[in-house]
Amino acid sequence: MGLALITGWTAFPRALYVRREQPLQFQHKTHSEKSGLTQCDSCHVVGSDGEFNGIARIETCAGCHAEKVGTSKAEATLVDSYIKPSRETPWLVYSRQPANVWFSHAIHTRRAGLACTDCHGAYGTSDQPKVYEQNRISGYSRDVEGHSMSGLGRAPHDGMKMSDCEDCHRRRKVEVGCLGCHK
Amino acid sequence: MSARYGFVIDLDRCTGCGACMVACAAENNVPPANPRATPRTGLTPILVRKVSNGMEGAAHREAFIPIACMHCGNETPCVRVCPQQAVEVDKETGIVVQMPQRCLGCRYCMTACPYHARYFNWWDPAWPAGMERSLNPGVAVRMRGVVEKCNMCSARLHSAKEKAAAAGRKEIDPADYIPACAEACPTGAILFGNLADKNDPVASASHSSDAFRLLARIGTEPKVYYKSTEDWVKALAERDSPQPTEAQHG
Amino acid sequence: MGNLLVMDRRLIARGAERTSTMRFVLWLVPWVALLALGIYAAGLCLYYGLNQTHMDNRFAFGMWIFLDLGMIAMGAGAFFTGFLVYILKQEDLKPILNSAVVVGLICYSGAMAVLMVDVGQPLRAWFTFWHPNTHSMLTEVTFCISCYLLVLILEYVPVLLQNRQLRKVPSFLVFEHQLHKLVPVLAAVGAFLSFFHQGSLGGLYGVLRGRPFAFRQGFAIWPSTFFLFILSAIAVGPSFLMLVTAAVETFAGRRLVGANVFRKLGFISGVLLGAYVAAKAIDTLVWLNITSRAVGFTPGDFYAYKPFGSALMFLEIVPLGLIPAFLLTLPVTARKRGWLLCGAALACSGVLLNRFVLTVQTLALPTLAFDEFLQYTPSWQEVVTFAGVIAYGVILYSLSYRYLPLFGQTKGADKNVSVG
Amino acid sequence: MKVSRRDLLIGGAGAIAGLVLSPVPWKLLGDSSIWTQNFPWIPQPARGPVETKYSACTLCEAGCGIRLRMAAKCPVGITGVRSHPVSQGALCALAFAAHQLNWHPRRLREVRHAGHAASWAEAQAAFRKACAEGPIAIIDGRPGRAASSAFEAFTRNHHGSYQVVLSAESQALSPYARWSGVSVASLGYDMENARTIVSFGAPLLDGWGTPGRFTRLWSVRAAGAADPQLRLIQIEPSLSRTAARAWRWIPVREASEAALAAGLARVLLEEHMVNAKGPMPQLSLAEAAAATGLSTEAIHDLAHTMLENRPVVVIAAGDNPAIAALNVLLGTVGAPGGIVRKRGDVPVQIAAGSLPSSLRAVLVDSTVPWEFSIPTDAEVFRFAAWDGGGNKAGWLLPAPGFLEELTDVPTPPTFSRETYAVALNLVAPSTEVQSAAQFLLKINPTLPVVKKVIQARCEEIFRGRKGTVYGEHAVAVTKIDSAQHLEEQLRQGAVWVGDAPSSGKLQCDLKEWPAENRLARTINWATAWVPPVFPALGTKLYQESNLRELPAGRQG
Repeated sequence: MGLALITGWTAFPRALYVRREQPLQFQHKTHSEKSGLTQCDSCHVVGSDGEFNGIARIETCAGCHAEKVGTSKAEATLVDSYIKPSRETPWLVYSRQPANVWFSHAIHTRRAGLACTDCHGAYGTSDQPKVYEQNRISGYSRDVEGHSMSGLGRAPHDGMKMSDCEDCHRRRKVEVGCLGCHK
Repeated sequence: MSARYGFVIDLDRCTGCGACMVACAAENNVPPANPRATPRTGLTPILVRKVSNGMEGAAHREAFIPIACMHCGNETPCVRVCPQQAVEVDKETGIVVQMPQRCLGCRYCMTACPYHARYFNWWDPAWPAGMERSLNPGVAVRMRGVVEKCNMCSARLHSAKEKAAAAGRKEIDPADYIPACAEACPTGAILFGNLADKNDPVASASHSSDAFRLLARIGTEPKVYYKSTEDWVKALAERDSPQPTEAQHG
Repeated sequence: MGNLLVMDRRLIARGAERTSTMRFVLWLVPWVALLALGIYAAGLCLYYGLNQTHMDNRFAFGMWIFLDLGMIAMGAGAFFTGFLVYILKQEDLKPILNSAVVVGLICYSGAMAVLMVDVGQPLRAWFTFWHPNTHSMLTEVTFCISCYLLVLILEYVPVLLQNRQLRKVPSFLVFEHQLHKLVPVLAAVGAFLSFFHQGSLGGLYGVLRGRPFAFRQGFAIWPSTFFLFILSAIAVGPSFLMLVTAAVETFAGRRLVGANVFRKLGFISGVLLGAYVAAKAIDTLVWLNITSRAVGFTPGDFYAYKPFGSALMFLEIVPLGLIPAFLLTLPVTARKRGWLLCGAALACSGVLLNRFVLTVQTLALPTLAFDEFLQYTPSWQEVVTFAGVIAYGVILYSLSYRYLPLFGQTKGADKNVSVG
Repeated sequence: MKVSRRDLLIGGAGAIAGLVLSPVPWKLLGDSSIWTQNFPWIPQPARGPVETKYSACTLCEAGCGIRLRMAAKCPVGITGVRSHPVSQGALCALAFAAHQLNWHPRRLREVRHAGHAASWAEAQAAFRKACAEGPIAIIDGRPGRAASSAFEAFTRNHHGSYQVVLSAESQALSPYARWSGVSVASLGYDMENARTIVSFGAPLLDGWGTPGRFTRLWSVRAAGAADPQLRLIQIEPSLSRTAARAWRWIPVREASEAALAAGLARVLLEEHMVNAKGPMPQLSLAEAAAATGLSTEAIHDLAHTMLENRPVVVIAAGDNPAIAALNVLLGTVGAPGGIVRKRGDVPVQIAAGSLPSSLRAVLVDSTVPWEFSIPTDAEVFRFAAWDGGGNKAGWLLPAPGFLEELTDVPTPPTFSRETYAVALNLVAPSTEVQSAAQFLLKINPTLPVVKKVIQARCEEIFRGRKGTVYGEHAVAVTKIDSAQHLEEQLRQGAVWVGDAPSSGKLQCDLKEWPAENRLARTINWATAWVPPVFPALGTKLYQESNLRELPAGRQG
């Protein structure tokens, strides 16, 4: 029994998630501190009709990185393999929701006045991308599923599953039906 | 304020062209038919049915009746029977929402629906190579083994909401939300609007003397109204009125 | 081969007469083949999806649901006998109790298995427990049936533990002893659950206000079919037990239970059947003249389409309802085993017909004024899948009968064990 | 140490208990169900910026205005444009899925010669050789486009002949063209001013002309009214969609329309119901009645009903002079609410019915309907975006698909005013394609280039200072400051519409009642549509429902 418990709690989680590296060692820190892109929406823009562009497309990067800035290896990869051929960077999106989820950044930031960090944590100040852990079966990012296996002792912005959305909505007494978040 | 969206469909104006069916399918990422699909195993969230008065010769008349989910407002049959809340009546809009990702495909809701407005995905959805690029990003593709139906083009409601939020408005602009079928109808036979709003043309149309609903006596309060000036067409509303027969092939 | 023989012999209770291993194996072979075929067909439906069946958007339920309902009605004998024996203290029915449990287990587990193939997304079926819709009859059914299936398994375990080999494990003996104490409780729980889901199965169709052919008025949240199903189920449960027992007796070539047991079962069955038929008649009148007329549906809308004429309704109520009721209760016929079994058979087919009409005819009939009457014939995958379940039933029962004291006739064997 | 049966059993029980207390079973249960919600083999929409573009549908000559919703630079939705003066927001059923056509399984992806794969270079060489060896013909399915002028120029330079295939709508107008000497392309119906329309089998409510124009008109003025402002009388053997919704449906025998026309003419003339004195048809009223299966009274009544509400115009389904002659009697040719002349002279086109013999090669443009079989034994170079099947002879050349080429959209034949629109190449071709014009340009670089011709046409319109440009707003040409600006607007999906026709200047004199009756080619939703294939979603109409049938010779 003990054996089963130990495997179940330790080995299993390791086996369940595949750990993947981002295509580029992107540094939020440098961009916010050195390049003066202090606001999240300097790159992650909500458009006029409320549509959210998510991670900046390659044109945006090219705005500054048309030529190599600095000598880092990541910089070289960025310019040579993405900007020059104007290929989109295949980012692994930590908070990517499944296809049937409709989430409007406009509604949550403009109307509800949430801060980016409320859901995404302080990731904007990280100096290198964390490892992307993907569930082998469901294909979800572990940041969506939440890191704690037992679901206990979670950080406030750990996990972006339906239950997490529901908790927040309950706390803020905002009632929505299925249509509110699903398409 | 909460809305009660609904349709008033003028059968005098329906020429049975089928634009609503195609527009609906394109908007909602409904896949083209599997080679083995038939009218009884297909996916047509809105289906235009051809009816005739059963007469011969010059007295023979035909009409077309577009049938989609009636978004029943009372004792909604499908909502009542779904074992795991994959269907619900949206409080805010009155839309009867089907959530295929929650559905386990027991099809109890299909037996419950008197309008046959619910469809089962008998096959995995498939498009010819490359055609998946033409899919509408606002709508999730369903998978095999689940039930789907008209959700009143909720994707369009979503973008309307988002637009409103971006503009700092709380209510959506009615002009931003019109389902694909109503928008597509070349003769303007399909009228869409908020039945709860007295000033909405749909509300008034639904009260016209020519307006009727299908099987209204069952008491499910459908939010889809029909209109016709022809008596034999009006007679199609209820079962115990003289019955025309379903005509084959258009 | 040799040690198979030995094993077989060692598993059979001492003193119990069983046919030779050879004949037993030969008997099993065709059934095992059928079961394999059934599993293959079910596999097709699970792998390629339900397009393998002939169900469609209008015939969303098919042969499977009809037979599930039928099977579960037949399985009612299990809980009802338990109820009679442990709650109503009808000790003389005890001999068939084990057999009843096995029959019940087979019917319920079989139905469950078919349902798992019938739904489009079996891997999501557990959502019903996670996000239950308390208004849905199907939720009620799912909960009760799965719980009752557990109960049946728990009831089956002590029977299983009476096997000669398993009795050798002391801890099992203790376990069985404890379980035996528990059995009356289980029977009570089982009875409660079963009454409920038998009813909900009826409710399943009775609540369909969109299907005036099935829709019924009711009491509180339950349509009349809820109660009719309970009544019909407990009425035919015993009858079905009689048929099964009789069948086994024919194969075993000797009487397994006293004639008194048969007569009692028959009597109970008959009385309840009579009550059911009476209730059904009243319900039919109310429904035809009030319920369905109120929504603009006339009997013509229901019985104008062949083969679903009013003859079917008559057949269900008189030849397959009233007549068996008399056959089972009247002393004249009840004394004769032949008549008794005949009555039982009629009763069972009557209830099967009822389930058929409610599931299939409901969907075949038009609802909208411009609907057409629909036909549906099951695909071979549907038929074979179900045949597989029957095979599974036969196999499980045969094994149980061979190695377990189904009819409490292994008393002698017990003695031997305690001696040697 | 010996493991007893008991130890095993206990151990097993323990392991099970342990697993149940660990996340394993629960996580697996959850993840497997999530997996079923996102099966990896279910296609997902592409992510990318969403934008809106306006253009004109190029799938038939109607040129309806379309609004495209683009995601990741690919159209994901099509809707009509309410402000479009011709289509008025309406589209045919198929147009709503037209953006899927470019991936149709029958998309022509390679050059084919005699059924085998070939290269563009080979095709070029073969056509160049043919031009050098003898006379060639070019067949155009949609005259009046920029490409058409390239075709004409090429045939002029290479002593070839330029011929056109007319749509059924244009064919219905050709009798008037023959009698008046005015080109078909200059004629149209002034339906907006008509109060009675007598249709001899023309599917007016089923994709005829431009889907929007008449359906909207009918919907506003006729639908559902017992005594409508606009009376639609449908004469047709079977209860078509139009007949089903018409004010009156007159069932007649197959192909007896001309006889009925003659019968009506007799009543009109004998009872002096019209000013015209003749010509009188040879057919007697009784004979007409016999032919049509109607009673003489019925024909008589019909004649009277026709005139109750004037102006009345008669519309045929195809080239049927007897029916056209009715309009002449009724005096509706050149009159408001009748047949009108929408513009000055444009060159009269030769219909490709009979090609000159001894041709070396025939080039067929992709606008020619697949059904049109080329009456020649010369080498055929057929351009097509989709393979309609059955074409094993000659060259099959992959043309640009839906919105894959820059083209202009001239006025639709039935419309009463001149129009001009431009359709941009909004979609990058998914395969190596060439339009016929591009192909010819490679052979003769002096040919007019489509882009240039469009520019010239815009300047012409600008200098003409007539009409209005309907884009986001309606702007009179006089208010536009430059030809470039006008062109820019058209390139963004606006449409130019000329001023109301100056009626008159259209004279048809009939010496005798037209005897010959060419069998009218009836058209409907499917044949008005040029590609030989339907969008995949067409199955909703003809496979997943009984609403329509897939017409013979069409590919799903």
